Amino acid sequence: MSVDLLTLSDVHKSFSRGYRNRVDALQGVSLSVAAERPQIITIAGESGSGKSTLGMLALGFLSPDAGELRFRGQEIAGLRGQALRDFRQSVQAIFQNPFATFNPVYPVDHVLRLTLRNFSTGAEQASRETRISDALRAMHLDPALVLGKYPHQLSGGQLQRVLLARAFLLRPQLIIADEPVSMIDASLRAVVLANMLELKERHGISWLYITHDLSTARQISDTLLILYRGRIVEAGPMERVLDAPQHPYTQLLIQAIPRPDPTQRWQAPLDWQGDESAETVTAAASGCAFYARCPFRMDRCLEAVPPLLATPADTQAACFLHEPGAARPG
Amino acid sequence: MTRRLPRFLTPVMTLGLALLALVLVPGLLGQFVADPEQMRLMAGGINAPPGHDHPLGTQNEGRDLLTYILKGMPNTLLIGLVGGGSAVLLGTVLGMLAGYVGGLLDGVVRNTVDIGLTIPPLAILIMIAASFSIVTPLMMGLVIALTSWMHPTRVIRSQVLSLREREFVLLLRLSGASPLHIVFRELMPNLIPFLAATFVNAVATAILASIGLEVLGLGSFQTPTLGNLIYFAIIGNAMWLGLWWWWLPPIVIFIVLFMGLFFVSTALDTLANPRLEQG
Amino acid sequence: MTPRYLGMRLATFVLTILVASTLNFAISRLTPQDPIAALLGRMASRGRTVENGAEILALYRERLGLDDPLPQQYLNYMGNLLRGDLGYSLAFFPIKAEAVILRALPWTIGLLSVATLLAFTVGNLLGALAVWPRVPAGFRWLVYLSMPFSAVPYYLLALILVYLFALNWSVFPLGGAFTPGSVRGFDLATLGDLLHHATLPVLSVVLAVIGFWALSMRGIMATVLGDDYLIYAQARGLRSRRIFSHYAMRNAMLPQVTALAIDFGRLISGQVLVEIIFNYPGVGWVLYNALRAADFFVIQGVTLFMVFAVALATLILDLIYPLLDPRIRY
Amino acid sequence: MATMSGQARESVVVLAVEGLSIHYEMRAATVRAVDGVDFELRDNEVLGLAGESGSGKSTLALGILRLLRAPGRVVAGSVRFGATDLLALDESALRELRWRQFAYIPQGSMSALNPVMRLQAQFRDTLTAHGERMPRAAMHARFVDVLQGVGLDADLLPRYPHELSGGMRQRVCIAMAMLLGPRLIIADEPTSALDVISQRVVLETLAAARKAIDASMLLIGHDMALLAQVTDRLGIMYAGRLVEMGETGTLFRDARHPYSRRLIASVPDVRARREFQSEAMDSEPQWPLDEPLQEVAAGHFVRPWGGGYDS
Repeated sequence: MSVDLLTLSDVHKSFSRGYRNRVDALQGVSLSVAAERPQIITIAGESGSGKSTLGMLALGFLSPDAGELRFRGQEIAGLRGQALRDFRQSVQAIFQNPFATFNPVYPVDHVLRLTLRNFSTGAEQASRETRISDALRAMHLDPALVLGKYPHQLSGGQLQRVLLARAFLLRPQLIIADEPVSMIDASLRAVVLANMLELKERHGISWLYITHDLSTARQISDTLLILYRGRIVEAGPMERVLDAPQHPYTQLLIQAIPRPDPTQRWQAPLDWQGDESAETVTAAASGCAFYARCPFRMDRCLEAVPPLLATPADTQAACFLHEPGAARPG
Repeated sequence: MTRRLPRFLTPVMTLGLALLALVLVPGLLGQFVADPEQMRLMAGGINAPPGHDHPLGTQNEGRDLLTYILKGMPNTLLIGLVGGGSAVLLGTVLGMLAGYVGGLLDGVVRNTVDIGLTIPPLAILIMIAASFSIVTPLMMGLVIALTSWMHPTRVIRSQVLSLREREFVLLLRLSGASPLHIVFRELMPNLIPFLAATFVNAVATAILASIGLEVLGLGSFQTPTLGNLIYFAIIGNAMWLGLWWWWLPPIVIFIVLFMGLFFVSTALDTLANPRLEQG
Repeated sequence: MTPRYLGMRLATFVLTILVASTLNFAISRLTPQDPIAALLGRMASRGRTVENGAEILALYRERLGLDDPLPQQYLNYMGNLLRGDLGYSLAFFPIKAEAVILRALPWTIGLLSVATLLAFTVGNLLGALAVWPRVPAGFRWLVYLSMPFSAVPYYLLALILVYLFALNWSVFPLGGAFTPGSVRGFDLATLGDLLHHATLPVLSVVLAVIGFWALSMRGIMATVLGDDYLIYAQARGLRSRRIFSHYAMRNAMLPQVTALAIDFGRLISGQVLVEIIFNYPGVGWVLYNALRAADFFVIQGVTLFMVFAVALATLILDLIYPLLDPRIRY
Repeated sequence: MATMSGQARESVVVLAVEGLSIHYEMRAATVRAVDGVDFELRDNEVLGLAGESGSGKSTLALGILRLLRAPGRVVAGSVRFGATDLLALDESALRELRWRQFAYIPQGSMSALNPVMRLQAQFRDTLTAHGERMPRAAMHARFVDVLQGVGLDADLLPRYPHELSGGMRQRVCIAMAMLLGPRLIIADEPTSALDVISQRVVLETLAAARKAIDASMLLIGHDMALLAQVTDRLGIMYAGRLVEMGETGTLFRDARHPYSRRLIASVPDVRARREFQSEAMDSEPQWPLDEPLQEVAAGHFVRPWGGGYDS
């Protein structure tokens, strides 16, 4: 049995804010990225779902309160020296705001050179310029238009592709992308997404694509995980999850997404159960986090957190409706 | 292909630099043309008004005031540079490390600074100066730095904290950059206008503190400084005797100096934080 | 406000006083010789003899128990402080140092509170109006003119004011807090006399500090002007005056209140020096005389008073702040 | 939300913008944020203005409302609201018209409400500014009424803005806009900061509230899918200019200008996977923008860009 590239098992993480608040960002999340077959895994959730925390944990920038994060079987928190370098070389990232991802005082290629200097052997150093140009060209960027430019001189889409080129320089096996297109204009978004897809298909790089936007997830992902308040509520192959959502939350989410087609307008207002009264929230504290908004809620949902259960659509959903014998929603 | 930098020589900056030059040029060069003989007791008449021999008159011991000022200005400026410079140096190192490294170090630094900031420096300075005798401008500067490093530390720490959260720092860590590289090669260049403004403010604070001590009679009287000059003028009842040439020139110099520092630091602030430019 | 926050805030207050008084103790013990001997020596070197020098030295040694071990000395010192016993004034023996300071206290507090309130109110108003649209340009220049004053230390300003208004034009008295020999009572004549004497000292603080407040308020206001809630209030057709007072000023004042707490140390230090110049019978004047007479316990007492006053002011402002900003909940 | 175009064609023009240009004049350069924009908004119509960041759409909204901040300035053009020229009004006359005649729904509900004032005080300020004198109880009843109209409870009134969620705050802003029953609502990206579910709820609330008072609406946004859901007509902005304008259905079916086509083609659909190009677009194309808009079909205007209309 081969060792997975990256595994998260039952990861918990919470943050304390101020004197009283404790925010549970992640409450028992497990997932794994296989080493052999490249794929794009999308983690989708609204703000506050814990998706960004998941990305920071996977990069080793945060450590979990409980649970384990492993890179090729080794715990990430314990990586030192060469093992840490291997991890950094194999697992890279791009971020949400390309304008804030460059140091404004240096030209954009500064960080590309720095990456090469820190990761390559002496013999490889000589070909540094060629490798940078090649990486930029692989992202369909003209090196002459990019090298020596300062961040403010390029568009968000161009900057994001320079960052893709930087990650690509290391030939990583996995790139973690936290909302990589949400700050890029729609007309340029497609180019970045296409680049991501191309890196998977031509160069065998896997992606952890973290986003709030299921429409872009549709375009590139293989596997889809839906995160709600720190827990995975639905998981499965992307098309099945989007076309036949099994968790009431996923269903609501997909209904709420507008389609870019005036002939496909919303017919009736969203079936929305906004029962967020204090009593309901307190009652649901030990049960399903979606209880307050759920159209199918049962008393059972207050008692325990539903585990991920197999669904007829061959996906998994954390909902008691999928317990054997339960009445399923139409 | 240039960096987007706001223009350095704004009108405010020019005004500030011009005012500073007005003080610094005679302040630094004047000591070489001044005749030490004129500082002696009874070099001229007692309390002589400005005239041909003594352009700024003499004081109650017949010492020439222009010479005293020319000899005193470098000392006052030295106190400011040493005091402000060491405070900012200490603040930069502590603030950057506390801000970037975080953890226990940050906790200790932050709490020390918070408590230190609520203790008025003059109170501590008075105790120090009353217990030890401060004899040289260098010592004066260092003692002042001891009581004024907290503010630079605090502001630099908070700048580093806000920079540290920026995504580019995460990217640098992914690129294998060491913490030292990140702090000094990447964050530092972003902070240069800010550090410059902090330094200018710290120099003003140090000079201000030294005048405070000197006016209280806690200065080092072996060395001439402008603050001492004011103290002697107060002691010598210059005000009530109408000897304006004794106390007015140092005050005018201070006003020009402080305004110069003020305008330069305002201009540097604008440079560090371009949002202030409007309005 | 939670009891926990209140407790922590009070603990900080006590800790500040503790640190400052310990510093005070430590500094006076670090000297190679007695601080008193050093002071006396310095006085002598400047050609001033202090009467009863030997007697003072003996008293000092006895009072501090200089022959006790250091921890014992420290405990004695802190114990005395706790009882409010600062020791004897060496210049006004056998009057206690705290009595000397207490007598001067009302003058300082009166002067300081009037000057601070006046400068804070007028300065913030000026600074805010300086960037408020539709304020005459002439007014704006008035504000710009007040700003350079903020760069000048008050006591230097005080010297110039004395020269101009007291010596040259004799509009105001040269110094003191009241006309010597006048009968003081609760009547208008007394009040007038007090105000007449207080005008120049207050003015020298106010003139300098107004510029400081005006300048920082102008900066805050410039950003507030572009804030969404201001644009939204204007869009709703609210009257300009209402927007200025309840939307712009109300919000822009919040950082200024915090700044007041931080700036209080500077205010009180400047005040001490201003009193010297005006022979105003407050603690600054007491300190000046104590320094000239090597009155060690009074010097120590005044510095402790400065620390206490600033710590108390900070504490009060910190406790008031949550009432001003509903977003702060401790 | 049926298309109103049939009746709208004949009906009254509520807002007419002609040749509006807004520049930001800064020391270093002048930015021509809005450059000669013309359009009309008819009675009871929802007109969308779409554009990406930097297209000048938000500046346009603030310019129409006369809420521009320095260094932004209207340098040319006119904005007529009914028979009134908004740009020529003096401050007090303008203040009278505001909110009573045209309301504004801002982008950042987070920061649009005064953070240190209770909601009821901010509602009250809006009423009293327009001389609405009534007993406290009547005033309260009015607030409860508008809040219920957007599906919110009256117990929000004594709260501060930070105690509400983003979606609730944005609905408070819609309720605020309903307070005086305006003829025109200008909404600038009213849902851009919200989660998908709140986004739909807020947009549906806004559409229903508008319909209830028969107001016209100018809806500004960057999300083509959202605009497709609720607008009757749509204008596409690029670099401070309108490059195309027409009925929403027509535009999505038959956009002519290459920029509009690209904008529409690039919107991902949650129901369908699209093929997209990863090549090219290194240097962004520049289209000529100086020729006037041409009517290529009834009510469908396109700015000539030098290519054929049937590409």
